[in-house]
Parts: sequence; C-alpha cells; structure tokens
Amino acid sequence: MIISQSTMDVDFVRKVEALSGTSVRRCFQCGKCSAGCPMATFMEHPPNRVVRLLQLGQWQRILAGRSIWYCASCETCSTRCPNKVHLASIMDALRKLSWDAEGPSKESYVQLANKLFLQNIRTYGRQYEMRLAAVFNVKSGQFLKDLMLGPKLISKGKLKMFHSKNKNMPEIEKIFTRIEEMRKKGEAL
Amino acid sequence: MHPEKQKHDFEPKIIAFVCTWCTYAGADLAGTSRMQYPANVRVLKFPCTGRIDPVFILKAFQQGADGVLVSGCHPGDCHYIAGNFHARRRFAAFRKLLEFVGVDLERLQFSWVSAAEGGKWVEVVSDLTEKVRNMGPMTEFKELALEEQWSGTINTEELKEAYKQI
Amino acid sequence: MSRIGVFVCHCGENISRTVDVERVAAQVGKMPGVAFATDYKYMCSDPGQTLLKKTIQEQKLSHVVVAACSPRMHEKTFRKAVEAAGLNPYLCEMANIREHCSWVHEDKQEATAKAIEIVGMLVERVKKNRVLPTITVPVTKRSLVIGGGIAGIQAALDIADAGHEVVLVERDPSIGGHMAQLSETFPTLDCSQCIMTPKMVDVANHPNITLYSYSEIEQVDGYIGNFQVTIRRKARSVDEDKCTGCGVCMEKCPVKKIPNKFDCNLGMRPAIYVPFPQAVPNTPVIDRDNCIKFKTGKCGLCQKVCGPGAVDYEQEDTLIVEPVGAIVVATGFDLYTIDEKPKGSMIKGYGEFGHGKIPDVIDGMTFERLASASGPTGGKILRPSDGKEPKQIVFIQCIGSRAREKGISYCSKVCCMYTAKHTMLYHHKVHDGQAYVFFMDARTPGKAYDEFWRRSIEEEEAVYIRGMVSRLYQKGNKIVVMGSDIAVGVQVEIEADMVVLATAIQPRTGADSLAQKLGISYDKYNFYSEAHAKLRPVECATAGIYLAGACQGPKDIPDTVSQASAAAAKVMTLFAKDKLEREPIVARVKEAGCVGCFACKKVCAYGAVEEKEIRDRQGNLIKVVAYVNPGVCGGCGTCQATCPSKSVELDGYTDEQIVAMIEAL
Amino acid sequence: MTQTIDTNIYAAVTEAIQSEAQRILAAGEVTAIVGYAAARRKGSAQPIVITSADDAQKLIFTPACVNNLAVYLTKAKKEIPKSGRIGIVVKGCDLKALVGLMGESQLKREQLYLIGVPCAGVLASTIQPDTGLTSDSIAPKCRECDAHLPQGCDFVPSQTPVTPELEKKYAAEIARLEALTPQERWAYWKEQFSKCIKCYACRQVCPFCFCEQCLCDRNKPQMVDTTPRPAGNTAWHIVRAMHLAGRCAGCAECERVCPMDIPLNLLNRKMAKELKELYDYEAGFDVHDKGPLNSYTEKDDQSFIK
Amino acid sequence: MKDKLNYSYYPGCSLHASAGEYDLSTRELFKRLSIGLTEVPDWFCCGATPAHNVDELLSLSLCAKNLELAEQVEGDLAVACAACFSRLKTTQHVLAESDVKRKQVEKAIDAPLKLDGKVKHLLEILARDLGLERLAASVTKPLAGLKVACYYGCLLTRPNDVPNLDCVEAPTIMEDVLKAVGAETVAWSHRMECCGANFTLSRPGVVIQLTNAILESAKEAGADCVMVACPLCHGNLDIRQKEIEGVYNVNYGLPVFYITQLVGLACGLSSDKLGLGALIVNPMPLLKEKQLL
Repeated sequence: MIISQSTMDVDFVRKVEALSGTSVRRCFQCGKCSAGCPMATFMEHPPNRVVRLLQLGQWQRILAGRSIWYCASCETCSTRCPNKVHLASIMDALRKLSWDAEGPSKESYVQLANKLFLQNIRTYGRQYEMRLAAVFNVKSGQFLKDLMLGPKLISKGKLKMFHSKNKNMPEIEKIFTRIEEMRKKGEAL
Repeated sequence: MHPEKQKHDFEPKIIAFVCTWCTYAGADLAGTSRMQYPANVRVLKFPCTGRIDPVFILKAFQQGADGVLVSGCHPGDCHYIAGNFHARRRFAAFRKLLEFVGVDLERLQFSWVSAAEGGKWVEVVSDLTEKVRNMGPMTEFKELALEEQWSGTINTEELKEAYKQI
Repeated sequence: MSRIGVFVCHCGENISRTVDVERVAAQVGKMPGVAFATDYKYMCSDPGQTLLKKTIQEQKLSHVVVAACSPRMHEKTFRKAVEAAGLNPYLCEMANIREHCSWVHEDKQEATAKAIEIVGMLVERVKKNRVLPTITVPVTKRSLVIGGGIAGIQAALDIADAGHEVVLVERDPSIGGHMAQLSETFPTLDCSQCIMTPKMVDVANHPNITLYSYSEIEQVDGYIGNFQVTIRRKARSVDEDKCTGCGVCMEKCPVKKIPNKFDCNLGMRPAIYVPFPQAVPNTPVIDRDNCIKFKTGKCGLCQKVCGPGAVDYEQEDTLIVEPVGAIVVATGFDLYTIDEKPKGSMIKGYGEFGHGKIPDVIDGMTFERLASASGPTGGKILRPSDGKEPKQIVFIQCIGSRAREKGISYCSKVCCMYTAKHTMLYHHKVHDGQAYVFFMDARTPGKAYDEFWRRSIEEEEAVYIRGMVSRLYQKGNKIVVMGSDIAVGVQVEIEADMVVLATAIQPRTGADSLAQKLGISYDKYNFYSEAHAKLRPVECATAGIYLAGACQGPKDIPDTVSQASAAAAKVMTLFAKDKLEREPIVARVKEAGCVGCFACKKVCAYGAVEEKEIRDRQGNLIKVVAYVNPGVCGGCGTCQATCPSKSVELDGYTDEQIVAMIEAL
Repeated sequence: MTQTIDTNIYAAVTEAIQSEAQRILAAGEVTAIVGYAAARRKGSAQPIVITSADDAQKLIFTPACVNNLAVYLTKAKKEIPKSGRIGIVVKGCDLKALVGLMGESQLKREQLYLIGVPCAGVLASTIQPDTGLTSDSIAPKCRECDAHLPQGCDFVPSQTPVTPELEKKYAAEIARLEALTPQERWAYWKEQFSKCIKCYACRQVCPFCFCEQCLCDRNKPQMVDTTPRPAGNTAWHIVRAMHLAGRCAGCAECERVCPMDIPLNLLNRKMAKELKELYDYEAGFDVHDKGPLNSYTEKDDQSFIK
Repeated sequence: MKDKLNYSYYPGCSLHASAGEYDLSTRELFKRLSIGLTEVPDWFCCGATPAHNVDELLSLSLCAKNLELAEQVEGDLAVACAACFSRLKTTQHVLAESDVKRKQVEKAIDAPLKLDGKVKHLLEILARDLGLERLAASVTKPLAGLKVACYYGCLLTRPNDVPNLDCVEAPTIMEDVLKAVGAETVAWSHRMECCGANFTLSRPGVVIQLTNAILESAKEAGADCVMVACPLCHGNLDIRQKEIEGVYNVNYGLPVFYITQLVGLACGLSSDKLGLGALIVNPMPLLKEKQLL
C-alpha cells in the first residue's frame, strides 16, 4: 500500500466525521471494538481495521468490502470504546457515503433490504413486513427463502395482508423531498 | 547588500504591553537572533498579562498610539499559574466594548508569544505595523483631545487646516 | 526633584553600530529630572560598574537608568552595583536598546530615535520608582511530611539526616504504604519488603523524626517558613508509649475473621491488629467498628491480657499543632476499581467485566499479595473462589487508564512493567501454567525496562496479544475472555482460570480536600499540580510546599524516590538560611480605599489575599478589607488589574510607573 | 398600537406589603424597612425608610415606584451590622442588584428581609407619574424584564402580574448599532458622550459603584481626565462600562437619572450580552462565588488571540 | 399517591404487524394497571435500523416528526419497541448535541424542534413511574417458580448516555420488574449479546448463528423461558427457534414472552388478552406445568 498525501483522502474522512459527529483520529487501535463485535467474524475488515483504513484515508478499500454492510448496529463498539469513538455512527456514515456513491459492494442483499424498507416508508408510512419480505424475496431471487415461515405467521396473525391509509402521507413525502432538495443545494450531506 | 528600505508617508506608533516571562523574552530572542522588524513598536514590560489593566490600552490610544499589542504566555504556560487566563477573559470583554463604541479592532492585537517564539514576535509586530500603517493614523481619540483644547468641533476651514498641520 | 543618572552602553559595537549612543546620551541629558547622562563602552564591565557607582556618589544621583541590553540579562548586575553605591536597588531601571533596538533595526537614524524614546520612557518610569525594602521572612527549620509510603519515608529520612526535625504524618496505623504490599519489584525482582522494612525501621529510630501514625491533617495555616499545622491523632485505643508490641492481645481477640485490607481482603485479621507483622510502629490499633467491646460493651479481653496495661478503651482523638517551615506532600495513590460508580461520577466502572463481581477477576495489587511470601497464601498463586491453582491466567492492561470513556485518559505508567513482572512471578510459581497478556501498547522506557519486558516474552513464555478485551463472563468455573488480536485481525476467546486487571493509578480519595487545606492546586483527576511541568516539577505553586511521589502523577519506585530526595533537597535549600529573602515585587492593599469586594481574592492564584477586619478603638467592626500576605504573594499583579478602585497595588509595577511610561510616548 | 398593561394587582400588592411590614416590624424581625411611599406630586412615589410598625401603611407599590432601593443598602452597608436586620421592598430587577452585592461581599443575605413585589412594570422616567401603564409609557428596561416575579425572597405577595410580550428596545438598539461601521458607531457615541457634564449622577445612583474612592477621582496617576470634555467623558464611560461588565443586571437607574439623556444602559446591556455569549453568564440570578471576569476556564474562547 | 398516570403511545410498525401480541398485551396490561394510554394519531415509521444505516438525516427527521405528532397527546411518550425507543432517544440526543443537524432537521420537517418531551420505554413506566411496589400490589397470581432469562438485546440500554434506561453494561431493570411480580430470574451471560436483528431478512444465516448462542446460554443457565422487550429480538428468538434447533440439532423449547405478557399474566389477565396463542414456541405446556394458567 502506497501512502502519500494524495492517497490520504482527508475530505472523505472529514465528511465521515461530520456525518457521524465523532472523531476518527481519536482511535488508538486498542481493538476492543473488534473484540466485542458480534459480526466481526463475518467481516473481512474487523471494525478496528475499518477505522484504521479511514485514518489512512483508504476509504475505497472499505467501501469495496462487505464489512460495513455486516454491521448490525448493536452499538457494542460505541458503548465500550475507551476513546468515545462512536464507531456505530461511523458505520452509518460510511454506509451513507457508499449508498450515495452507489459504490461497489459485496453486500447487495442488505442494501436491497434497506432500500425496500425506505421505499415502504415513503409509500405507506409504515412497515408491512409481509410485503417487505415478499418483495425482498422476489427481488433477491430467493423465492423459496423462509417459505416455511410464511403460512405459520399468517395463521398466527403476524403478517398482515392489508393495511390502512396513513393521514400523514403527504407530510412524509414532503420530508423526503425537502431532504432531497437540501442535498441538491448542498445544504446537507 | 540590504534591499533599499522603503520610505512611508505615515509611520504608526505601536505600543506593546507584554509579560516579562514569555513575550518580552521572545522579543529578546528575536534580538539575539538578529531578526529585523519595523522600529515602530515600543515595549512596556509587565510581570504578567494579568497585570495589564484595560485602562492602559485606553490610555495608550489617548496618548496617540495608532495600534496596541497585548501579548503574553500561551495558555497553561503562565509563570504565575493563571494570570493569562484572567487576562484572556478581561480582554475578550474589553475589545467587545471598544468595538461597540466604534474603535476599529484591527488596531488592537492580542497574541501569545512564548520565550522561544522570536520569529512569531517579529511576525506579530510586523503584521500589526503594516496593517495599521495602511489604515492610517488613529484619529478618533486625537480629535477628542483636540476638542478638549479648543472646546468645539473642527468645523471651519481654518480649523481643519490647523488640525492637519498637527 | 529627582536627580537621574542615565548611562548609555555601547556594548562594544553591538549597540553603537546602529544607535548613535552619544546622541542618545545628549538628548536624554536634556530631559527634565536628568542630572547626568553619559555613554560608555561596556557598562557591565568592572570599570563600567565602577563608573556607575562613582557617579552616583559624586553626582548625588537619586535614580539610575542604564540603557544597555535586556534587563533579563543584567538587571541584577546593575541593581547590585547601585545598592553598593548606597541607593535602593529598585531605584535602578534598565532600558533595553540592544535586543529590542540595535539588534533588530538597521537604519541608524531610526534606531537612534527609537533608543531615545525607549530611554525617555524609562526615565519617566524611574521617577515614580519607590524605595522597596527587601522582604524577609523568618524560617522555622522543621518540616512536615504528609504520607508514610516510600516517598514520604525517603523525604523524611533525607531531611532528618541533614539535621532538621521532621514530623511524619501517616493516615494508616503503619507506615510503608503500597510498597510494603508488593511482592517483588521490577526490573530486578528484589523482594519489596527486604528493601522497604529497613527504611521503615530507620524512620522509627531516627532521633529527628516524630512519627504520627493513624493521624490526619486537620488544618494548615500560615505560609512558607511559618506554617502552623493541626494534626488529628485518631484514637488508637492502645497507648503507644506503654505497648511493647508483644502481640498477645491479637492472639486472644475473639473476633478473628475480619478481611485484612493490607492483604486486599484475602487474609483475615482480629479486631485489635497491626496490618502486617513488620508494621512501624508495631503498636496495634482497635478497629472499633468490629470490636465486641465497642459494639456491645462486653468482652474487654485484650485489656485483661495486656501486661503493660496499654489498651485504653476511653482514648479519644487528640489535636496537636506543629509549627513547621516547609511541607512535603507524599500522599501516594489509590488503585482504580472496576465496580459500579455512583451516578454522575466522572469516573465509570467496567460493567462489561461484571463490575468486579466475578470472584477470580482480581487486580494487580491482589496478585502481588498472592505472590508475596508473607501474603495470605504464603506466596502460592491460588484462586480466591476455590483456592485452586490457575493454569490459564489472563492479564489485561490499561484498565481504567487511557480510557476517556471511563473518565481517565492518562497512562498509569507502571502497569506495563508490573504486568511483565507478574507473568514472570506466575511462571516461576506455576510451571505448567500459561500467561496471556492483552495489551494496547507496551510502554517500557527506563533503565533495563524494555529488556525486562522482552524477557517475560522470550524467556518466561508469556503470550502477549495486542488487542483489548471487550467482555468477561463467568462460564462454569471458567472466565470467558472475549478479546481480539488486531495484528491477525481475529477475535480471540480464552477460557481463563483467573484474570488479573492492571487497574489505573488514581490519587488518594480525599486528595482534593487535603489540597484545599494546604492551598495547593490539583488537576481534574485530583493529582497535585507542580509549579512548572519542566523546570519546577517538585515545587507547588504555593511557596514552601513540595511534592513527592504518585500524588503528583503516576510514578514507579525509582522515580518516586528520586522526587522525594529532590523535595528533601528543596526543603534543605530553604532551611539553609535563617531568614527568607524575596524580591519585594508584591501587592499591597491601600486599606483606606478598599471596600472589601474581594475581587482580588477571587483572582489570586496563590491564595495570598486574606480578609482583614478593621476595628475602631472600642473594638467595633468598621470594615473588612483585603490583606496581601507578602510571604505568599507571587507578584503577578492580576489583583491590581481586577480591583475596581485600584486599592491594591503591585510594588515595582504601580499604575503611576506604567502611566508615566505611556504618557512619555 | 398602544397596549394597556394591567396594574390592577398593585393595590393588592401594596396591601400585602403593608401587612407584612407591619408584622415584621411589630415582631422585631427587622429594625427598619426601605420601601416606597407616596410623594407630593399626584401619583408619584419616593423611597422611604420606616422604623415603626405604625408607619407600615405608608408603604405603597405603584407604577411610579421606579427607584432601585438596593443603592440605599450599599451606601449604608457599614451601618447594617449595627442596626440589625433590615427589610427592603424589591422588584425583580432590584433583587438582581442585591444578589450581585451579596456575591461581592457587600451584603449578607441573613442581614436582609426581602419583600419581593410581583411587578408588571414601572413607568419610564420621561412620563408623568400619574399616567397609566401602557406599552408606550412603560420603562424600557421593563420591556425586556425576565424577573417579573422575584425569586428567593422572604415574602412575596401571591399576585401574579400579567406581562404582555413587548418589543425589546435595548436589544433592537444594540443590533442597530452593531450593524453600523466602526466610524458610524464612534460618531454616535462621540455625540452622546459629548453631552456628558460629569455630574456623576450615574455613579451616585448605581448600586455597584460602591467604591469609597473611585478610580476616576484618583490623580496619582490620573487614569481618567476629570474635565467634562469629550476625551475625559469618553474614557469615563468606557471605564465605567468595563467595571460594571459581568456585574450590572440592568436596573437602568444610571440611564434614568442622567440629566443629559445619555443611553448608558445600552453599554451595560451590550456587555451583559457579550458575557452571556462568551461565558454563558447572567448576572443577578444566583449569588455567584466569582463573576465572569474574575474566573476562567482553560477552554475559554481565544479566537481573537493570535 | 400520584394521580393517574397518562401516556401517549407509539406502538411502532411491528406491533401493528408481526408483534400484534405485544401491542395487545401492552394495552390490556395498562388497562389493568389503570394507566392511560392514548395512541399517537397517524404516527408513522421511525425508520428503524435501515434508515439510520444509510441516511441519518432521514432517520432523524422521521423521528423528529413523530415526536412532534406525539406532542399533540398529553403525557410522556410510551414506547414498547426497543428499536423505536432507541431511535427516538437517539434523535433527541443527537439533535441536542449538534446545532448543524438540528437546523437541517428543522428544515426537513419544516417546524421548530421541541426536544424536551420525555420518551419512556414500558419498562421505565412499570419500574419507575408506577413503581415496583405498586406493581407488586397489582399482582394476583405471582409467577412463582418460573425461571426467566431476561434478554435485553442491544438497543434498550446502549450506547452510553443515550437511552439512559439503566446501567449500559449491567442493567437490572427487567429483573427488578420480574421479581416484583414473583418470578425467578436467572443469571446468564448472553443477555446483552446481539441477535442479529434486522439481518433476519437479508442474512438469516447470521441470525441463526447468533441467536443460537443466546438460546444456548439461556438454556444452560436453567431458564424455563426467555423474556424480551423488542419485537425484532422476539422474531429471532421465537419465530426462528425451530429452525435453529434443526440446524444445530438441539432442543431448546424455550417460550419467548414479551415483558407485558409475563407481567400481565401475574396481574391475572387471560391468555387471550395477552395474545399467548400468537407465540410460535407454544408456552402453554410450561405455563400449565407451573400452574400459571
């Protein structure tokens, strides 16, 4: 890995810091985040290394991998970090920036689930798990995933087939559009 | 050898209030290192920036200073534990007051210059001198002093002419 | 009318090259009040000083201005010369026309004009200078040392050996402090008690040392050279003079099962006890909370068996006042604990390690007691829960230290080394065991320190894992350690038999209240602040008070001993003179104008401002005004700038002197 | 549009003050009470000191009770310990001055019996005393009052004043001046200060000007010229504003008594605003151990320092 | 005694769908305890994990709008779902700390922010507002002999200084509540380990692995059942339990209750009113064995 001023993308790091509201430089690589991370075994870069790569400005390596998409947002790292580095927020920021960049990711399933979830909010105001699951399976091509669970859940009343209209729908739509406008004008990241 | 020294129409008077342990020593270091800077500054030595009364700044302007510099030890380095911390608050408030009554704060500079920062002393003094030189004389207080003598405003051509002569 | 003499120095050519010194002397000579002005090649040379002295006498000069180099260079020289000529030294000022003029300007005309103005300002200033008598303060040549750990012991012995009386005050029943608890010490692995106890005995036997154990500082009045210290001697319930230290009382005491704090609560002691066999003084103390006699009024066995009749249930706390001239503070440290802290406390505990409720998770000091030959297990490493020998032992460094989240961001400095020592002790005692160390960085600067650490890895086979531990939990009779190895980038899980935490060093609880009694400053953790981090690391900003050991910041034994000897040297320097002289640049209150708002007191960093009552002849209170103790005043003048009515004035930097300079412009 | 301000409670407040004063004087809890009494001109009021329970009915509270009575205690502070506990009628604004004085060791809480008055506002100094209280006639300081109900008094009548939201004139004027160039501001203040006749009424009426010898009266050295001329006037008002910074809580008495109508409180409000922004400090609510200019934190703003 | 307690209520999406029994039991329990509960009219999704995962501003804005809606109803805001609770509390925390984000959100929802409204989890209401004593007094059928493993999961207490529900690492609030209603609680190691949460949709394999460790630990500690306060945790522990047993070839058979179900049971509510029939792992045999039905 060649490191120079030109490979150290400080702007990107600043963006991460602005979005996450936490310092990246503060981390001194004690590894406590990785020690307690429930998902670390599924990541190619354990959490401490994600921060290390950020400190070196090597964000492409992070975004190219699946680590950030395997974070479960359990906040264990943030809670136990001796340095008050809010790593869970850094993960949020990285996912946001990856999402914006429509960057390469090895974790399209998680992205797809997130995308559908947000679409659901914009369209219906609330989550309807039945629809979410069904659409996810269709879009991810896993038609038979959790096939056995479905009927059982419906019989237990756990997956509602129908849903009521939310009166605040126009307001929700406005929130989405206002945020889009702010971003267009560069007023928000 | 030396570049031709530039002559200026106006040479401002700069008064520097400095603490003896850091900035005065820093200015000494500039001297021992033979650094060059404009000769406009007059240094008044205090034990500590904590000793510097805002009235002195006022008095300096009244006495014809065109610029005032207040300089002491960096926070945490005070020889007297906390004098510069008290000074910092005092001057933060005082400059706001001066600004409100219409003193251009460009003429009033505060700095931390340590005993090791001879170069910074030169930079601070040169910058302030240059800035004030471009701003021209500090007329506000001088006018007040003149009115004191003439007990009236300078409103006739003759008076204006006489004022310019001074 | 003043008769001022002005002496303009050429400084060889250093000044005269760019400043026309003759012209300066001629111009200044015309100023009102100047009786004499001349220039001279080298004012600081012998002939120059002779010229100065001769002229003062011949010309009957009242004030002197020497225009030469920086006053930081030669002010003392010329003031001494002036004093030799019979003038008060503070009637001499220096005008800096070298560093601030000739060396920084090239244009001779400009530099000369500036030099004239500089000297003019100083002429106006010196006119307002007043005679300032040197301030002298008597010195009581006795010293107080607070704390009987290795720092206090070393300081007390050094001062006492120099022939001065020392009062040594220790809070616990015995001196010895933490060092007496240690098993062996790095980097030489010599037995702590073997090197410590002889020093403790020296203290007990030293004719110049008065030891008050089981005592605390109640109140401190006065200032450098003249402190009055009130000491509370807590009721020991045993007469120190009568007790022979035979120990029968301890044998007979029916209450036997009280956890002994000295053994980190692993061993047991009776209600009347000495904390450890080599205690100094070897006089027991009754723990009144646990004594049957004090709880129920019955028993009284110890009194019955005591031959010399030393046991005294009626004893009460007594207060003694000791006059001393200097104070060495050596109160040492407490170890951080991982238990849950009260809500709102700056320091937090480790919930992820079970808040200290897993019995076989111990701290380093507890391990020291286990490893100590005189400890509760006789030097065997055994688990507190079931007394079995741990075969897999995990050490975790930086517990509390370097953890902002827990409220402490500093490095405790000694843990890397003592953990390395622990792995060695463990390996020596449990041959078939394996030690693992979780660490973030190994900090081993110090003579033979890094070699020591490497030895623990290379020869004593400790496995060091770079990475922290996220969580500990009990699983059966094992402790699951969830850590990571960041070098490999994997999670590491160890099922340990015992976990030893290298917990942070913190100031003693109550360090802040002692500081308030002493009037010394402390940082946000309550470590005491030195006057200057680099150049005055032993002195407090408050004159006459010195620091030794971990009360100032984490330290190992060699550093502590060095600082203790340094503090002792400072005390001896102070005691080398009968009277203390100090520069008379101090603040003075003009009582007539003072209205007692005490803004000066609020800004004084030295605690030099006191409240003084002014009464009429009938004794009626007229007003309360400020009083500046000249022995304590640091001379910064912040009080004067703060005083609205300018009723406090800093000698040597009065408003008159400064305004005179401003008006000279 | 003129808005009438409800002062109906003042009658009840007056009654409550009178009965409390009667009670504490009769019981010997205090030796004297400083309060307001009716003055000769119709509707006007003046300060009064009563020492007898019989005089309690002289006490009143009306929109004409403008004075800050705290000043009577600072100047008499040496007498208080001799005379015993003293009662004082205080509006919220006056109480702020007392709180400040306690912080500066000039008064002790236990020496005072504080009778707080619920106050909707008092009349501006330019208004005839018998005028009704309206959004036009109200004193400027009352427009931005944040202490209509004094806190922490020994006695406060139970009435609650009705206080409409009014335009803040000081804040507006400060904002206007701040928007000007330094030269324009200088011109403004130069004109204001040139009016000064150095009568020192501002100093006389100020509860915080309790120095026995004012810095400006000292002549060794002459820190501030004493002549009533522009240079000396300017210096005087700057020094005074600096000395009050962090202490003045805005009773505006200086401005009220100024015969030349110099907007003195503007300087003091500006400093209060700055200290609030810099150090989050507001004078007059709690008895502070240290004011903003005799304390510090290591992290204070130093963006103005090179 | 305090006046009647009244709360506004934010059930969250799951409680209107897969966790209907949590909603039902909450309403019934509060009715039984005479605590007023008024649903926030037309509340909408808080964004949950997916929103803050990729778009914090959106997440904050959705929560801020919901908080604004909640202002219309009197009383502190009661939240049942741990994820909604975490999001709403985080929103209050983040916006109080950052002026920049606060201004952005105000612009996004086109309304000034009010952050002083109190957001409370049901646990807080039961343990603190109502109080353990009063809760104990309402018990008609103590859950004697029932050994419960209280599962906190991630979002109820973490991170530091945000939910402020209890100690972040060693909370006791669930145990406190259960002890007050007469149950026994077991000490176990995995009560705060992550279950994998919303990966249940995208990466069920991960969830199965993590959830297995939790169930294993609970079983080892001798628990009869698990109690949760989060629909997502419940989904993973209950709905996927059979699947996990299959994958690992073990037999846990641990019913997974919502807190309101167990407390409701102790307060004498019937199985129907608690929606016990909706649980996938059938709790009836256990409850019959302990004579709690």
